[in-house]
Amino acid sequence: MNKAALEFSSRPENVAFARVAVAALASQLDFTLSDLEEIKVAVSEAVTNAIIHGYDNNPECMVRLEIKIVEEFIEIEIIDTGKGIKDITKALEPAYSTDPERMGLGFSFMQSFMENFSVSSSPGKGTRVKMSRRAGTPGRKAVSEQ
Amino acid sequence: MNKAALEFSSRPENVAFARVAVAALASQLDFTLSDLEEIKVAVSEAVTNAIIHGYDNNPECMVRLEIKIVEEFIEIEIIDTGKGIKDITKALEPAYSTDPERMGLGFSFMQSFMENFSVSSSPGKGTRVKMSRRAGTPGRKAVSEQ
Amino acid sequence: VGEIRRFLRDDNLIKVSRSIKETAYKVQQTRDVLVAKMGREPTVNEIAVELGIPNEEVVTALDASISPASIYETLHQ
Ligand SMILES: Nc1ncnc2c1ncn2[C@@H]1O[C@H](COP(=O)(O)OP(=O)(O)O)[C@@H](O)[C@H]1O
Ligand SMILES: Nc1ncnc2c1ncn2[C@@H]1O[C@H](COP(=O)(O)OP(=O)(O)O)[C@@H](O)[C@H]1O
Ligand SMILES: [Mg+2]
Ligand SMILES: [Mg+2]
Repeated sequence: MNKAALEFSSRPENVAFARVAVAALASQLDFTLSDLEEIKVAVSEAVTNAIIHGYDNNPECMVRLEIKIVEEFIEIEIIDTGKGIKDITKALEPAYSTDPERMGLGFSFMQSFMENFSVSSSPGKGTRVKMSRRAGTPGRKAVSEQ
Repeated sequence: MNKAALEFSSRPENVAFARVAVAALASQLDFTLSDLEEIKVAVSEAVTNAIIHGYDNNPECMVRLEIKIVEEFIEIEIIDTGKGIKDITKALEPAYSTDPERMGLGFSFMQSFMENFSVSSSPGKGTRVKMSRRAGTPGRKAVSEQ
Repeated sequence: VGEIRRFLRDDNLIKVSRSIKETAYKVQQTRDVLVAKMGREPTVNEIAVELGIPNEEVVTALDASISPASIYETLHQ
């Protein structure tokens, strides 16, 4: 097993850092470019949420990412110790946002781009988003097995 | 100030991960591509040392990187809790290596590519390499100011 | 120390990526060629092998987080 943890200031410019770092690790597995792109979108959404919702853009706070590579799987956890989510079911609804200026699609992207997905959160304590994805999508495999 | 910490398994494939992660952060400053390339070489050398010398290639151990961006400076620390260096002065000599198969130039690369450089180590406890570099070399600056 | 630097440059041990954009373009091009050849999406590693560059370069080439200075350098070299 290969594992890595990243901790960084909750600044918007670090979303790009998190994307690249995760992609660099994910590229140890057999992902395609579009797989990587999707994983990067999922990570961007989760990290952006931690920064803007969890920490209200306070750059003094720290976002944590834990990444594990086990066999064909990459597992990613995005952790903040920010304000937390009161109603997770509601937060997960497509187009739901507590900010009227936002689209409310972040969690939908994460769920559609990653295979396994879960959120745990407690108000005042923080939020932990866990997602994983297997390298070698069924589609690709079927073709290569012909 | 922007800061980040990375911790990852001491596996050779993670040297590339460390390079990419540091470059992604460093690119927040005004470095040129060749500056970035040099910073990546310095990081590779230090991380490789931690893995092969500090931990004798044991993949269960963890290498730690701490990165700070303060104004124009990037400061990078590479930390292991491995076997440590007995004679630092000797280790820093160009072409000195405890492994006859190696070139012994790692520390020389780090010193030539980074502006500030220091090593602290205690046998049995581990090694910490600290280096920093300022973005915007005098040469480039002069040109862009014309 | 200055000599090590020169040695590295002269011996091309440090291959300064001429242009990240150029690599990004080649990566996309190679992807298309491999899709046509293999009938499926190539993996990052397959593209890297085809181009003779490390995986990490494929990954960095695809990301737009390049500093203003490096873009300047890319455009003016
Ligand atoms: N890390 C987090 N901390 C606190 N609240 C969060 C966090 N992530 C998501 N949320 C809440 O869940 C809602 C839905 O998130 P999302 O689907 O990404 O949409 P959006 O970010 O566009 O609002 C957010 O509006 C916010 O209220
Ligand atoms: N992190 C480390 N832990 C233990 N020993 C180290 C570490 N880094 C360097 N050394 C010692 O310093 C010597 C010189 O390092 P370096 O200049 O990188 O040359 P090389 O890696 O080619 O031996 C190494 O041979 C090793 O004995
Ligand atoms: Mg969101
Ligand atoms: Mg070395």
